[in-house]
Amino acid sequence: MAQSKDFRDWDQYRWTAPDTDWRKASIVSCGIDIGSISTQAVIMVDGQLYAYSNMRTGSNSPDSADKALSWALEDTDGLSQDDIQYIVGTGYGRINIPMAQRAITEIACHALGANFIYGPSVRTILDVGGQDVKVIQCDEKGKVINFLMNDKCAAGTGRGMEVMADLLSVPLVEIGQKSFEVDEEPEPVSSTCVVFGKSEALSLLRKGWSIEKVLAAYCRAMANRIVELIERLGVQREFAITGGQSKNIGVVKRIEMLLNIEAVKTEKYDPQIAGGIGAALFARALFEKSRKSGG
Amino acid sequence: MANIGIDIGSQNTKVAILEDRKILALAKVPTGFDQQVSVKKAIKLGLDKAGIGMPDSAQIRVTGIGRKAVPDISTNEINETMSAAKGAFFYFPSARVVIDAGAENVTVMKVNEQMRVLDFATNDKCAAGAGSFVESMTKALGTTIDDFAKSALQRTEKININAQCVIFAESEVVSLVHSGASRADISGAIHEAIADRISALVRRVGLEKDVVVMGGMANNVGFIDALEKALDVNVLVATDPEYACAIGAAL
Amino acid sequence: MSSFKNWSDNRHDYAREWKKKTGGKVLGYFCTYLPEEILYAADVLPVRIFGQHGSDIGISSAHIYDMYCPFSRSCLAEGLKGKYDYLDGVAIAQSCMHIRQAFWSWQKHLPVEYSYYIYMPHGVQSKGRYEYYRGELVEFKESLEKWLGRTISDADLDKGIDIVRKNKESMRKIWEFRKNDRPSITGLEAMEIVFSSQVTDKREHNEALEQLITELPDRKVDRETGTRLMIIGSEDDDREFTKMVEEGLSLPATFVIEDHCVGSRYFWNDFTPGEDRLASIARWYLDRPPCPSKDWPKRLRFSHIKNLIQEYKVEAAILMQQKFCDPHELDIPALKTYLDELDIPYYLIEFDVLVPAGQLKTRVEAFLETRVELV
Amino acid sequence: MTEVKKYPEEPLKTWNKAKELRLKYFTSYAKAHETGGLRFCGSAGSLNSIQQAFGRDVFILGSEPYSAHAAFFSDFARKCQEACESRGIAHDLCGYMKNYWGGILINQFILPTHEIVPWPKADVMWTQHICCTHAKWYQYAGELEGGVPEFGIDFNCRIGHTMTDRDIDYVLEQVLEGIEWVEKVTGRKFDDELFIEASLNELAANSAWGQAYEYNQNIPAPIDEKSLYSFFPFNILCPQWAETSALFRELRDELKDRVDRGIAAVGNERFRILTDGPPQWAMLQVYRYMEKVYGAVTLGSTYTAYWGTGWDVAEDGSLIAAKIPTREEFAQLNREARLRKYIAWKLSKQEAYSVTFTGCHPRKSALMLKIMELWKLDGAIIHLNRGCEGSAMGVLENRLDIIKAGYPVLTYEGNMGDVRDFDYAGTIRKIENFFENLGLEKLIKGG
Repeated sequence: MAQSKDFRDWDQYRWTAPDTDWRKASIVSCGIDIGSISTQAVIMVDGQLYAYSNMRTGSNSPDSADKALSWALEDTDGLSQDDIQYIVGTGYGRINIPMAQRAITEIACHALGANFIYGPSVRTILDVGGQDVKVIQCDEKGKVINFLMNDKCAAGTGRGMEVMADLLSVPLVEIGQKSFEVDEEPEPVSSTCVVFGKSEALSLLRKGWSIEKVLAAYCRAMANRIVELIERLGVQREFAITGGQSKNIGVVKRIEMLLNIEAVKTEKYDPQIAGGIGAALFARALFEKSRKSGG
Repeated sequence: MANIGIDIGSQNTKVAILEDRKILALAKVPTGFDQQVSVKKAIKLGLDKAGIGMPDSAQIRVTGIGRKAVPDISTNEINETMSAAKGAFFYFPSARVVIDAGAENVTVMKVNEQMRVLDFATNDKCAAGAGSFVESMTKALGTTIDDFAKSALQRTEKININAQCVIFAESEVVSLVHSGASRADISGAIHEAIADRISALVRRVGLEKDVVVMGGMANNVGFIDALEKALDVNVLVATDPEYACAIGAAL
Repeated sequence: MSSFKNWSDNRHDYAREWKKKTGGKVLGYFCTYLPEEILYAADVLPVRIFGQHGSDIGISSAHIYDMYCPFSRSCLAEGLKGKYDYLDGVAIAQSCMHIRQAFWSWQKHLPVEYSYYIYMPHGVQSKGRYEYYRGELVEFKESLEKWLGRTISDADLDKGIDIVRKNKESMRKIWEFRKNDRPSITGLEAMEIVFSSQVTDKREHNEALEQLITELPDRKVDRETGTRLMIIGSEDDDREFTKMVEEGLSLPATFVIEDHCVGSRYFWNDFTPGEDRLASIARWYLDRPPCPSKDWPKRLRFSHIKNLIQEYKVEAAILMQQKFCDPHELDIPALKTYLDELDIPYYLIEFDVLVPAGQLKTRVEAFLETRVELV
Repeated sequence: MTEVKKYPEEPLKTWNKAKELRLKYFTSYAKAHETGGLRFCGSAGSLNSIQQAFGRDVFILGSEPYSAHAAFFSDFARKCQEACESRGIAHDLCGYMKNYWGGILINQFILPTHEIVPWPKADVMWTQHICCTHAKWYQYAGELEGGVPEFGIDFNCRIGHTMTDRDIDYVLEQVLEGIEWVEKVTGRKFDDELFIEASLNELAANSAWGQAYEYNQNIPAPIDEKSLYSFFPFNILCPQWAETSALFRELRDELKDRVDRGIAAVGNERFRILTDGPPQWAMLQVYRYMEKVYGAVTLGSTYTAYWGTGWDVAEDGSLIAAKIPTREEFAQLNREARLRKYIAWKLSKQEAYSVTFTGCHPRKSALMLKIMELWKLDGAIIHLNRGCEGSAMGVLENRLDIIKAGYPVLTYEGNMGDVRDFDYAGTIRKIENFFENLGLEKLIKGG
């Protein structure tokens, strides 16, 4: 895959489990999560993670789904789309994935995915996506009990962070680290509006603020916004963060500080594919059910 | 004796060099981090274009949201609404409503025949009615602003864009593409949404003839068409609408 | 059934036709606390002023500040666009401030022959309320008499009461069919019934209701009921949303009841006749299930909601709150606690014509997913 | 730079007394229980003297003035607002009540000294209901405080100059019901003597305020907006206290003396402005900026001139601080008649209060234009107040009417209680554009 040089880009990548032979599996299931910024295709064999891809969403869902799935299949020892028994689509593009047999909302999928990634003790999930912030409460099975979503205004979402990355010429992946390279935490920027936030950042730079300080102020504002939403629903342990922003420690650490609670971490799985994992797990269960009912 | 007018906007810094109400040169540079530098660059560019050197005791008047940032360069400052009114009158002395629509900020003014600004309204807190809205949509659709704007005129079916926020509108546009809506119809809907927001500001100050549009958005034919429909009047567009405020400052 | 939809779709044409046919006067009213009986008694057609979904409200922005609810702004916008040019009069029985402002701006910019403001009490639990509202109705009647140049007799009032009473009674009968395991009418149909009742001649509407009552016992509904939903809300005539939930989601759902003024709240309580007609009318309005703006110091509305939940076997509720609707916003935290105690799951939607439908779709769908086994 | 006539300035002497009274007011409410007293809480202007008649040790808190005072301490206010929002209380609800409910939620009450004490729980909620949510504020507050009994009086009838006997009867009926209710809830008796004393104090205070206010019709004006904002709340905090009428009389006399000697509140005065509802309390420096940089003084307002006070309309249409009944007039009446007279005075003379909340634009515009004429004002600044539906009601129509009458009008957006809705830099930019377009150059370079 060609890598673009834009600062706003997340890394695009794919992965296949070493030492797994999909031919021995009884069920190969797949989840495709089409978000506003990125698309993930996740393939699981008998409920274990087998392969996935993570790439930028194109301007059309069927295409994005197709590309993400093909890429996920690229290095899988001959596994093809025909070998996948069930596909569930999720994310805002879910209704437009031709190869998916069923669409389930990203809220349900993220909860189930987080349950898989972080274990059954997760009760509160924060998912910061490109344009949505979701707070989800779930039970020990990863079933959603309650949730909240931001509305109408995309302040505090991943997209805002992208704009900032472009503006300041700091690669997204470095923003978190850089935002802590300040002597003292500055006041948060007053506008998290994606457009006005940008001009506010500019005027701070013109005032002589360092890039790091501006980033700190922006990350703090974003964290404030998100924490307001979380507190409306209430936090229950354990607390997990999924989605692209889970990798932005500039925001994550500030959220943890404001809430005075640490989010569970894992090295084992990529939290950005939680939605896709959830969808693939649903796909597996749905296939089993259809097999039982002979359908 | 040449007069220099500078308009420091959120995206571009524009300069106009005039002599006896005659335009010698217009130029723009991106407004970078350091406004001092951009203003100096813009002036140099303008003087080069005009083919003159820096006049000895030049009047340098600055306007725009960055006008306070360059006290060392400016000999005088003039507020945004006044420079806009002067710029509008330069082209159209019949102007009674002036719309200055830039990348992020929109100001609508009501002026009288003496060029006095009687009332004005601005877009507070949300940039949904401004140029950067179109820019984002253009990016989302992978096209150019010019083509996108023109395509609005080919609109055949009416669709509504509900989202006010640039970001949400982007995804609404993407889902419209998926549902098979034509680019012309989407473009029409977006320009209509912007025109609705701006015409609401016009209604606040009161609609009167003639309406003059300036600022970067005035170059957008899709927007002008939608605005005319929303206000039900013919609007007048300055020849170099992006520079109208800088010209106003120079005058 | 289709007449309700047609009336709802073509309300302005209907009112114009009605005028042409009868030569009568049409009065537009804001808020359902207005005593329609007195207007029917005076042979004036009352039509409720609504906004228009998906229609730009920018034209109202010079008059109503945008922290007021989109409904009130949309009502005024439609007026300013000339959609209600057939009105001979306007009137309001006051409830919330937002709609009051729409009324005052209307009066200022869209002059009509007759305009009237009724000081409908907010203290509907206070001792002096009946006497005070009766007094307001006496003055309202007198002012109508002056406008129309005729007297309104007790016999006229009886006629007016009869028309409105029958209308509300019939709707209550129809609502019974929503209690069925497979409700005989959908939430969308129910909304169209009430909406059209507020914009048509109730005599004609009554005939259609009667016809429907005879048909309902045998009506086959070819759809899965799914989750039995209730709408608890501010003013809500959003048919598009109702349709999206009932027809456009991957999980089935049906609205079986609602508590708002384009629904059961409009017709819920019965009329108690008395010698003093206006006193009886006053009582009718004061005693109806309250709008939150009038529901204090006791919360009478919540127990009413509880009864509806039980009678209609509601499984989940959608709290539809017009953006910026303060009276509802003041009920919501307490209402949530109340619903928690009843073990009724709910989802709050801050409703604004400007929120993209796609976003609402994901939310409602995710909410329904919490209620069912997905696998 | 333009030359401006400079008037002599002097600090206001009465100011220190006002500060003391304010401290006493908030502290006595917070400490009411220490001496066995009772706390009554409700909206400002809920007919204080009636409440006071249940005992000298009854202390009355108006949640709006308390919350306006809390809004000054913007960090504290912010904590309150955030506590509300995490509790599911909508951001756009009353900017004041978020500071009040928030105080309950975080169990903190702030005194004028910046000292924070535990939240003083109310014993009784007694309130008027003038917009469509006032009584509902306390319904919820009472629930948050663990079940405080509430009584609400509906003012949504005709009040102000169009008030009729039927409307007065409606309020009286509710008041009588309320007195019975308080007697039942508190076990205390309504004391007629105490009522006479309190109500005469209250009306005297309200009237003296009006007399003081009239002195601002002079050029130069003797008192500035910021001071008006500090004094006028006593009309609704504790007007029934003898100290309040004494304070206002003293202020009135001081203003008279200043006028006689030509002392100005703002020496640079050259442009006189009308304001409307409550300001952005945490950002009063905006007024200072206008005074300093443009010599623009805000002097007359439907808010500070009117809320909680009463005016009579003279034959020539001018406004005169309302006459008050004498002790004899009050004493000879029976309880009902006396209450009736008090209610009529308090409500029928409050034209601005009435037209603000019922939203009758034509009457409100007429009143604003009258104030502009009498107070010799040159323009108007209207706060589009996201924190108060009532004071935002009809303001855009008022704006159009004032413009039509030939005055310039500036609007700015804010929230009286919640500073997050206010853009300081943007507002200053607007102010500069506004004054410069009127041909007023800056008195100070840069600004």
